Amino acid sequence: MPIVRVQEAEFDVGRELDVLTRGRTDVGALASFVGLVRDANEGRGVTAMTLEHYPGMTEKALDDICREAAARWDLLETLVIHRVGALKPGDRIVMVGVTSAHRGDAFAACEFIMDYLKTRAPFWKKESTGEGDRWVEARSSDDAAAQRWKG
Amino acid sequence: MPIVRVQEAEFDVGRELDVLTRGRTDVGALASFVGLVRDANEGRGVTAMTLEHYPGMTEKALDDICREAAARWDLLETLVIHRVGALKPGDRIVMVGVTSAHRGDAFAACEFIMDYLKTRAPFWKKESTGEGDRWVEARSSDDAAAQRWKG
Amino acid sequence: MVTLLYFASLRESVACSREQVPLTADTTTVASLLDQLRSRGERWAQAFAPGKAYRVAVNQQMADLATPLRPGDEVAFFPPVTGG
Amino acid sequence: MVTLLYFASLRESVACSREQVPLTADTTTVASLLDQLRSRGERWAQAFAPGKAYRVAVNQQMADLATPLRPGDEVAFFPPVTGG
Repeated sequence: MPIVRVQEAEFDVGRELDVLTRGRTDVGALASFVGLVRDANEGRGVTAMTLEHYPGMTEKALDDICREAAARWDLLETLVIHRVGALKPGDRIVMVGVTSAHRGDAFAACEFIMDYLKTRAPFWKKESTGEGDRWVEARSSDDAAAQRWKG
Repeated sequence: MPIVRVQEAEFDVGRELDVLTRGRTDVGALASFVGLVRDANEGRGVTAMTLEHYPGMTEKALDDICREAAARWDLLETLVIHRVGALKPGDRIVMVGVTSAHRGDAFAACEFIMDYLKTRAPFWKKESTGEGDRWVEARSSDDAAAQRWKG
Repeated sequence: MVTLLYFASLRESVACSREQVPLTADTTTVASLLDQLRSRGERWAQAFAPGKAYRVAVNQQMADLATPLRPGDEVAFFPPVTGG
Repeated sequence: MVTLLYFASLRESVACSREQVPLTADTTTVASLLDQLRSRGERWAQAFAPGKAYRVAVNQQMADLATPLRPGDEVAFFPPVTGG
């Protein structure tokens, strides 16, 4: 049962990861990822960011992605937390955690979830730069990253 | 400059990861891995584990592996903490953390470091099972995992 | 009736985030709904012009032009996603 | 003199964790040092028998049979590693 949360509030990475392993002795591997707001994107300075999403569909999409990962690899738990609303450089945006008996499964599933999240979960970023606000455009490199799992 | 620690004491994953990103606004991606003692290995129940290492060489080997990762990918920081001594099922053995501007680099470097650590860092596990103690044998799957980075 | 939702840059382009429209005999698929929206005027025609990158979801599942519409459906239009 | 270290199952097999041995005219490489160790008797010959999986490090860097030895070197023998 994937753990999926979409929230404005900051999250505590260590505490969230602890939940995935605490009291268990069958976890051999915990792979995780945290995405953060950078102060620069495509050469422009970024002073703030707003994340819009599609409530309802977002949670479903993240849940589907986790379930697809669990169908592909031998996993114990999957966790995705994604923030929305106003963020600033250095803030955490997203975290993914995956547990498995073995590291290969945990690594692959964690990267798969991030790649699919980047192309399938309905979030949109608007950046504030010195030149005003602009919607971040989707990147073809993200499409390519998601595409390679199709093979 | 890689952060490398070999220690008997438990480590706090969240606190260690925080150190890699705190006060920075250039980190876009933090990939991490935690390896834990499982209560079963190759069909045998494991009740305890002892980790022996080669003091001095261990730290050098881990440092070399991190530097090799930093030469291959565009990284900001790398961290490896590995425990030695007496451990029990559910205990954390190792953690790796890698920061980068971009997630592809962070994921690849984190997995690379674990694969190389598994084949090049002088640690040895001895498991206690219902049938007595035994040294864990090296796995050909770990050699294969390290080998694929040679390509 | 179907509920239409617009997100992000597309929401700003059409200056609308949510509306309800009747489902007529001519609007049985996403494609025909889009034709109806484009006929509203320049702003709408441009937002959904051929070659514009936008995505459609029906009842919170990714959909395409051929996806059929039924009364009560929730249809969302948005640009390619950029989360994570 | 060179310092020899033994780890893990190999340490248990030879019942020794650390010793100092003189570097003779015959022990100029890891290979010749191993010949000398094997000549100590059954226990040593078996621990370093051909086909046994063991690794060698000289001065804390992975080495091989051809690696030359110099006075003061630290030579370590151990099984394939199993950390992580």
